Amino acid sequence: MQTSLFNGVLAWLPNVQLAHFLIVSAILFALGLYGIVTRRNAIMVLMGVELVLNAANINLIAFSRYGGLHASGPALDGQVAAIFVIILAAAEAAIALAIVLNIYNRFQTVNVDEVSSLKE
Amino acid sequence: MEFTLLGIGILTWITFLPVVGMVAVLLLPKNSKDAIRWTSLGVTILQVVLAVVIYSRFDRSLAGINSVAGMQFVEQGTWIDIPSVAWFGRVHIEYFLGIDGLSVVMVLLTALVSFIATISSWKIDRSEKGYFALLLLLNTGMMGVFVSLDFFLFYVFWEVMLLPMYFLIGVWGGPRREYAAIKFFLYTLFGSVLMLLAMIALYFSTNVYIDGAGVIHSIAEGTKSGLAGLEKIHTFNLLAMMDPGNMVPGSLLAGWETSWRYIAYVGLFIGFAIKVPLFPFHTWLPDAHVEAPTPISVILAGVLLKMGTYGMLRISFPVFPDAMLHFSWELALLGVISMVYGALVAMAQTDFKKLIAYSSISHMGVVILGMASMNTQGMTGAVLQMFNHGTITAMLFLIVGVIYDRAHTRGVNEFGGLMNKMPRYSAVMVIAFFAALGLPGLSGFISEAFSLLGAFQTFRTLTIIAAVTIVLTAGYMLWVLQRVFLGTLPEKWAGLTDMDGRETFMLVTLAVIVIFLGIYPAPVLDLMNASMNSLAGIMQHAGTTGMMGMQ
Amino acid sequence: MSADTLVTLSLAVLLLPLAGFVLMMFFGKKLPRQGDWLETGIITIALGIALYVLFQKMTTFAGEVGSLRFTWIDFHEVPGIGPLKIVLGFTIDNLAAIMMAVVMIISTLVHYFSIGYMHDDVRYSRYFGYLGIFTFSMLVIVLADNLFLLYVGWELVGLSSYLLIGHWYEKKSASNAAMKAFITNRVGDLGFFIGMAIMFTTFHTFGLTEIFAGLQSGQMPLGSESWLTVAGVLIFCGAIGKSAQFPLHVWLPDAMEGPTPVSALIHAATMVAAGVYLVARVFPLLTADALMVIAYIGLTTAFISATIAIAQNDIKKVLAYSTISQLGYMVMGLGVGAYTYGFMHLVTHAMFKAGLFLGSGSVIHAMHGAMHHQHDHHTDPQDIRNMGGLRTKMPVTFWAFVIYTLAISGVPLTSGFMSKDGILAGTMAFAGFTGHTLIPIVGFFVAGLTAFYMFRLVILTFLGAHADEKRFAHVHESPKVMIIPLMILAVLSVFVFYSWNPLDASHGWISQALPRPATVVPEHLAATEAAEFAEGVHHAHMPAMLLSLTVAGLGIALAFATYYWKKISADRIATSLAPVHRFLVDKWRFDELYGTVVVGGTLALTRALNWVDSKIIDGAVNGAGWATRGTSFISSRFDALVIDGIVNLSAYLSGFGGLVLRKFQTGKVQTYVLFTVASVLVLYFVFRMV
Amino acid sequence: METFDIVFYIFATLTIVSAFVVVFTKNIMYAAFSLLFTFIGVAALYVLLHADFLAVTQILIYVGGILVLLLFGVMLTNNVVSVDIKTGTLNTIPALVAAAVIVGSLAAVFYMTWSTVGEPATAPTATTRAIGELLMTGYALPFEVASVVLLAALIGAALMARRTRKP
Amino acid sequence: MTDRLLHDLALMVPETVLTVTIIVALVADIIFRRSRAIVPAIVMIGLTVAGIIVLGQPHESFAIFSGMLAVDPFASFFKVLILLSAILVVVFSLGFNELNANGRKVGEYYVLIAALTLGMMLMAGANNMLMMYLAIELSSISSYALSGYTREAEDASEASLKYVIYGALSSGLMLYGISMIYGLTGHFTFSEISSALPPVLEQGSTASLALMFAGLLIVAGLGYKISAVPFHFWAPDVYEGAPITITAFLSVASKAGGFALMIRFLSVSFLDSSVVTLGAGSWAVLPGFDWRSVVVALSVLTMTVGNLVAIWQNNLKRLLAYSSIAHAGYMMMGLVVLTNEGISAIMLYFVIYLFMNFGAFYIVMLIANKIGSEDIEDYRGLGSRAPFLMVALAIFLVSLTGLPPTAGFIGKLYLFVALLNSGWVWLAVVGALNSVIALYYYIRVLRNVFLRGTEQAAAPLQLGRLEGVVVVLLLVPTVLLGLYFSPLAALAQASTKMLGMP
Repeated sequence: MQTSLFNGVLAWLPNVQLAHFLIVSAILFALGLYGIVTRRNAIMVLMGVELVLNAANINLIAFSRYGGLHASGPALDGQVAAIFVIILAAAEAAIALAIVLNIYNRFQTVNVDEVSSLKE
Repeated sequence: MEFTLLGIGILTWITFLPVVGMVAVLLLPKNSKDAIRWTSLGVTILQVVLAVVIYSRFDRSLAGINSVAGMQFVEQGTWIDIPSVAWFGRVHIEYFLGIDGLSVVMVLLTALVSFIATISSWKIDRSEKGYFALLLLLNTGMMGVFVSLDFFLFYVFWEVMLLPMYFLIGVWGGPRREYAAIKFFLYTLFGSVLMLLAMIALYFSTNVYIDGAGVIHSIAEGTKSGLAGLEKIHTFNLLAMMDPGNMVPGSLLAGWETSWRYIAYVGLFIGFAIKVPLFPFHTWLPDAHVEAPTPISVILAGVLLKMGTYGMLRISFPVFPDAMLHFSWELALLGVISMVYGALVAMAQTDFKKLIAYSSISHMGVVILGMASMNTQGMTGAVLQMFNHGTITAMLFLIVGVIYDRAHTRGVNEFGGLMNKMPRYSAVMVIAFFAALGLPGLSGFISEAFSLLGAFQTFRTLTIIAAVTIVLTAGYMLWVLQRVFLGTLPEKWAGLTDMDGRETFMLVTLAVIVIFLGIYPAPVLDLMNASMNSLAGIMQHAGTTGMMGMQ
Repeated sequence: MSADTLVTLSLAVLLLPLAGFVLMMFFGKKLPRQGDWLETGIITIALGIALYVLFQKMTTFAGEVGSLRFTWIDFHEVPGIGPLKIVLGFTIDNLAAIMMAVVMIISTLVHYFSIGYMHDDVRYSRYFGYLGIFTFSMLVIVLADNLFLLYVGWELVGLSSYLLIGHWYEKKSASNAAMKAFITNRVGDLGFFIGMAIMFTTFHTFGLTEIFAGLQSGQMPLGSESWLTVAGVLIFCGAIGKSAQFPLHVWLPDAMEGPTPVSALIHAATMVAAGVYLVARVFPLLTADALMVIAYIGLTTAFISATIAIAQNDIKKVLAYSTISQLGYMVMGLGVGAYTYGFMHLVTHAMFKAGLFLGSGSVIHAMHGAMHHQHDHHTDPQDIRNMGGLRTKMPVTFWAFVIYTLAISGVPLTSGFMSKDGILAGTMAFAGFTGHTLIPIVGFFVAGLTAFYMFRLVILTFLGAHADEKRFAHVHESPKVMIIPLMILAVLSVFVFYSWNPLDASHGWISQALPRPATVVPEHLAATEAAEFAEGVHHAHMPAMLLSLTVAGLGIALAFATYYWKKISADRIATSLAPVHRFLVDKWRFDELYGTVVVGGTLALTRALNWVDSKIIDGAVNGAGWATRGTSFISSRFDALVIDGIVNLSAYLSGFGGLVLRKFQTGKVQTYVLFTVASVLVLYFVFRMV
Repeated sequence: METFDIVFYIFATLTIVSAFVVVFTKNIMYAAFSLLFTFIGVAALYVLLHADFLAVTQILIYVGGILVLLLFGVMLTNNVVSVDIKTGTLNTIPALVAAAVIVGSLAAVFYMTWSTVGEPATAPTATTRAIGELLMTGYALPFEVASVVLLAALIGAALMARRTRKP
Repeated sequence: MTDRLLHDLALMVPETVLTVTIIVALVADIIFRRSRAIVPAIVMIGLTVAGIIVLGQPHESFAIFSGMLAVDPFASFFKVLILLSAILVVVFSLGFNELNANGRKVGEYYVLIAALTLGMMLMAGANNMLMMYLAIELSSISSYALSGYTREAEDASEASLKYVIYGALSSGLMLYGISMIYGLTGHFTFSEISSALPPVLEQGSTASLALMFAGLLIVAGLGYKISAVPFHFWAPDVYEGAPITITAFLSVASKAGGFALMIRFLSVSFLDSSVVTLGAGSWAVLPGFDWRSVVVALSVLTMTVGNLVAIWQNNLKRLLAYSSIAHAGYMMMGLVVLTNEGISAIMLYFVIYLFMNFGAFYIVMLIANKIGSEDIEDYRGLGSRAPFLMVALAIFLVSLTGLPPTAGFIGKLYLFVALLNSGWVWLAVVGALNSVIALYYYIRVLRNVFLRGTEQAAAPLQLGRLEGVVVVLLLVPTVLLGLYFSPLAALAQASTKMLGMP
């Protein structure tokens, strides 16, 4: 019974293809953006940024694997690019956290929306 | 006609002398006020001397307008020359000065009015250094506009005036000077950006050949000579733009009576009309005049307004004869509206200066109507009116200035009976007022009469409506005269003194010119006659034969 | 010596007064006696030359026309026209010679009279200077051989008239009157100018000879015959203004604010007659229709002003209306085609009307002196009700005045009889030819009215008893310098100077010298041909004379019956016809009508436009307060900025736009992110659809 | 339906659910830990895509580096003694709409565009060596630039995080 | 292989010099802890040397490091601009009180400036999407730190926070776009994208949707760099909060790099090489992603919003921030026409913009040094207190407005020329009207300076000799290029040669 249900669900789910990875990536991307826009805590905003970067990486690697629409077939460029993205994500996270710490020292808060004295 | 000093052409001298003066003024210490004043005055006197030289050496038989051979005191050289690359044609901008009958009148006027305005600035008592430096820069801008024959150069001079004017009104003006200054600036800039676009469009629609020595040849000429060593370029040369043979086939403004040509014409027109100012673009003028210090009002009314009408005659007419003919009725209509409207609104004013300002709108309407007639009489009248309005309105503003200096008010209703108290002043004033209302024997009459006579030939109904201003002008002018000078002197003005020597000198100089030209206008008319005939010929030719005939 | 020499001499006459003007303006005050001798002397010399010219013209050069022309402006080869020159010139023909003499005679006499009349005026020298410029301007009109110079002179006399009416400009009424005169005249000039423009547009010349020649060759103004009539009427508009014809007659009575000698010179004898002179000058180009208009305008003027004159009490006002009426006569005379008599009336009228004014000046001078003696500054020295019985005190003035009055009333043996009779005969002939019988009927009626009100004036002023005995004691005859001109003018009002036959002027030298000029308009447009018309006049002569004598006699008799013998009570008539009387006293309410409709209308329009200009046109561009205040969320800062003076409509919109756009800059970075993401999506969907 | 698919769905679900927790939880510590699972889920997806080296790198750098960094940040900026580690939200509604639109349109685009791409013909090989070679040849320049970026980040981070006396 | 590498390296010398400079400066900063002058000196030397080398590079196009980087006249032009700005910023910084106050250590500051410069130079040359991303990140990360450098100031801290969040988001968006384009074409290099796209687009219409989405995401990332509306939100706040030297640097050099990159990316990647009928210097865009319309929209939005909001500013720094946004809008117009003419107009504009904008910022900095305020209201009466500086400010602002005879006019003229020559009349009109609006807020500053005096007569402000020299150095080109611009225009025209372009 249990197994048949499981099998039924699996049967209903289509075979995994490139588009599946891409859709996961799209969801992560949207969630990341959502996080950036909605979270007041600066660190959580940064988490949102990481989600966006991960989404992009999934794309890069998926395309690297499936070869995309172009005729040339799989290539490793996407993976190499993903490595750089990870590196830069780290760099960015580092400086961003430093800045957040500085903000915390200045304002005693890490709520982004409270740091809004520069405006019209 | 050539005339050079130290190897530099006289037009360059007369244009850039003020810049030299400005540098000198800037180098003088702030406290040596008299030195600053005398330097400025010296420069303008030199300009007058140069203007006299130009006048005496000017060949009255040459027409100019659209032929470089007819231009006089020509200085033509390369200013900017950027070699072409594969995809971008050579950019060649000329330093091209020259005058014909149309511009020589304006050059004389500018020299004269600048001279008078400098004398009139003697009493400026705040930041003299800045004031005179700006005044001289303004002077260069005005002179430059009238001697440039390259659109680019023209535009540069045109814009150069804006900033000095802004500061001259804004710093040394009346209580609402900031408002007036920014209004002036924004209006004029709005007009000039449209002009800029029209200018660029014209640039791309005009082709000429340039030879190895950097000399421009028209397409027809170049083709005839066999094209050896010639390169085809676009040009800002105004005279080249006037030749339909130089049109680039298929370019934006190519062809005849096309919508793009009309649009470009209208853009150009708005740029000029704001300066004139023509109804409904006139509202900056009353504010600017009221707030400006007297010498600046004199320059504003005396020279700056003429730049609009000059621009139309110099550029709009010969470059866009088709559009000009197409819109001539509308142009005349706006001129008539300005005339009547300006006169009516002037009548309602109680501020002496504002009244004169509106009268300027009315009088400049005459110029527009006259030039819209497209015939020699009308255009001659219009150009003469430009000159005469320059002198007469300068007088009127000086008159206002004299009384304002003494009484610190300009309300016409606050005065009365000044005729007894200030006889010399009153005498000059009567001359100025009657000249303004077009009394025969004074210069204003002749120009108005010929403008209207010319206009009548083309637009009967409009001219008849316009002629009503003859009555209206008399009405408001005499009314002011009555309120200010006739009647009895109010007690509070018992202490007023008559004009001093400086004021008398300025006003009498102008009055003499006004009377002389009123009786015998030929000295000025002869200067421009050939050019006006030529311009009228171009317009009529365009009207009768269309584009084919132009080529 | 040739006819052209006469022109040269005339130019001397022309320029002498101008020289006088310049000298008086610059040096007058510094000269002994403030220079009156200088100006008067100059004028006297000019008079001498003018009379010499007239004599020579009438005798030696009877048939010749002298002219002097010069190119004033040369337009060279004008596109569409060909060579174009503005040639101006002066000419001396019979018309001009006679007119010049008249102007100079009156002018000289007025100069002398003024020495007495104005002797303690504050601006004595300036006054003489103004007389000089007036004389000059008037002579420009007289001598001009072209429309342009005519127009120039036309405006210049307007100027001098303005200056002289406003001579006592401390008085508000004087400066008002001066303004009114100038502006009203300009209305007429407007028509003149347009008429001139029509001619110039067609013939490219202002010269009358050339225009006549052009018309004769069949070229029509602006290519149509109706424009010819229109042009004629428009040029006549100038005359309407200057000669105070209906409907522009309103300025002349007010012009009496000027010194009385000025009234005599300008507003009675010469300047106002310039209109008549103009019509005479352009007579050949007037079509029958134009002449008809002219005749009716003259008629209307004559009638209206005669009726008004009856009800006036100010001595000068009566004379002023009488002047208008007589000018109407002249215009009517020209209109019906009685060219010769119309112009002759101008001459004769100039003499006796100048005399009347100078006489009244003498009276006013006396009254003023007497009142001054009594320290009476309230009584009006010009009101005839305050006069009476002056005959005994001022005999010379009285007798001169009587002669003038007889002349204006058209009593035989006077100059006025001859000319007026000629005009009336002309109207009858005209009626005979065209059937417009109203013209002679009203003409005769007005003749009667003229006799009536003029004698009313004489009776009330000089006969009967004086209103105030005490004052009467102080009334004196005027000094010699004043009464001699009166005498001269009285003499000149006698028939002998114009024709040896007191009953028929048709063989007098003026009539001979001024035959009606041949018309240049096409035959089917022209009025009755000159010879035919002369025939008609000849036939109408006798009945006209008898009729005019009858009505003049009736008028005089009625005046005596009413005011001398008091058989008829003027007051009773006035009361019983109160509305009519009131209407006449109020001068047919023209001033009120114009004041409300024309002046009031214009002023209302100016105020309205001023409002429009500052509020709407400027406001539209300028963003006036209403636009701002209406928009609720715009802060007070915006208003402050408006006052700071920034915002024109574009700037208003810009400012508004800026304000809205600023709202996006919240300072919250996550909001920025949201906007950015949203923008990308919007762009995506927009471009997806495109 | 193969094992591959099952594994994919499991890890895809893990990734997405944990990501949801990251952005929706109020507690910052929960968020941080959920992020860990997201990273692991993503790494698993990399494995499914035969990007073994990447998967390892992901775990190493993200989990070992970035996440730790974030946790440090959390520690340093939150007063751990008090329980003030919850965080508020803002712009939720518009953000939700925007996110939904993004997911919708992106998924549609992805599905329509790439659904035709089938399983790659070439057999998967080990990638580490190949990547290494690429980094030393074709991608040498980015590699070097990345080092400069890291250097700059280092300087910047040190600078910004340095404790200064308060003004 | 080695030859190839050496050849590539030889073309990379300027960037290498800068990298070395960074390291040397860092070491020197550690060694000479006391000296405040040694690091700026080293950086200055490094920048100058790099600049000289760039100037000496061959006037040809090369693709180096497997097409990662382009070395061509186009890139060199922007590199020179960037290096010149960097040198000016170093000079400015030396005299900037706020930066040098409280004995603050400034070594890292200059090192970061060098790193930022390097990032921007790479942006100018990037020929590959990965390089594009890296270069942008390098410059971003450096500028995050720099904008918060005076971090005891709340403004600066806030600026850096906003900058980092917005910047991270933008680079995230861009990266996502890059990944999608990679998915479509399988390439990162611009020219290969261009050649791979046509067959891809033929496969189905949805590919163009993906391309459009990706393109917009990348444009968002690039738009953030050049602060084009609606990707500009960070700019006003960061510009206001950051140290003024950095604001000036960002508003000029960062934009220059961004523009270079944007022009190269858009024109090379989406070049339709099948269209050969166009005249010389023109090119066509591939169907699928109509980036030209996007740029038109952004351009109009950018200049209009920048100008309209600038009207309301009271802080001069912030006003100049908006003004620089508006200027980005003007410059984008040059990209619309798809001709080399438009590109050269942008380049010309940038040179002029460099002088006038730096001039304005420098004077604002000097005044802030003296009176401690950037508020326009506090500029009242400065016309009499510091006449020379204020006249110079007037000239810079007039030039920014674009009035002759200043250089700003020539810049605008060239843009309008390019537009009208291609028939974009309406866009030219919009641009022209915008410059009228711009006049208003520039003149508002001058109004306070010259037209409104302070009540009490304040003492004149003293100007150092060096400061005067710097002002004059900026002033001279601003005026001179307005009167004689042949060499500059010729240079700009000659420098439009871009790798991968016809």
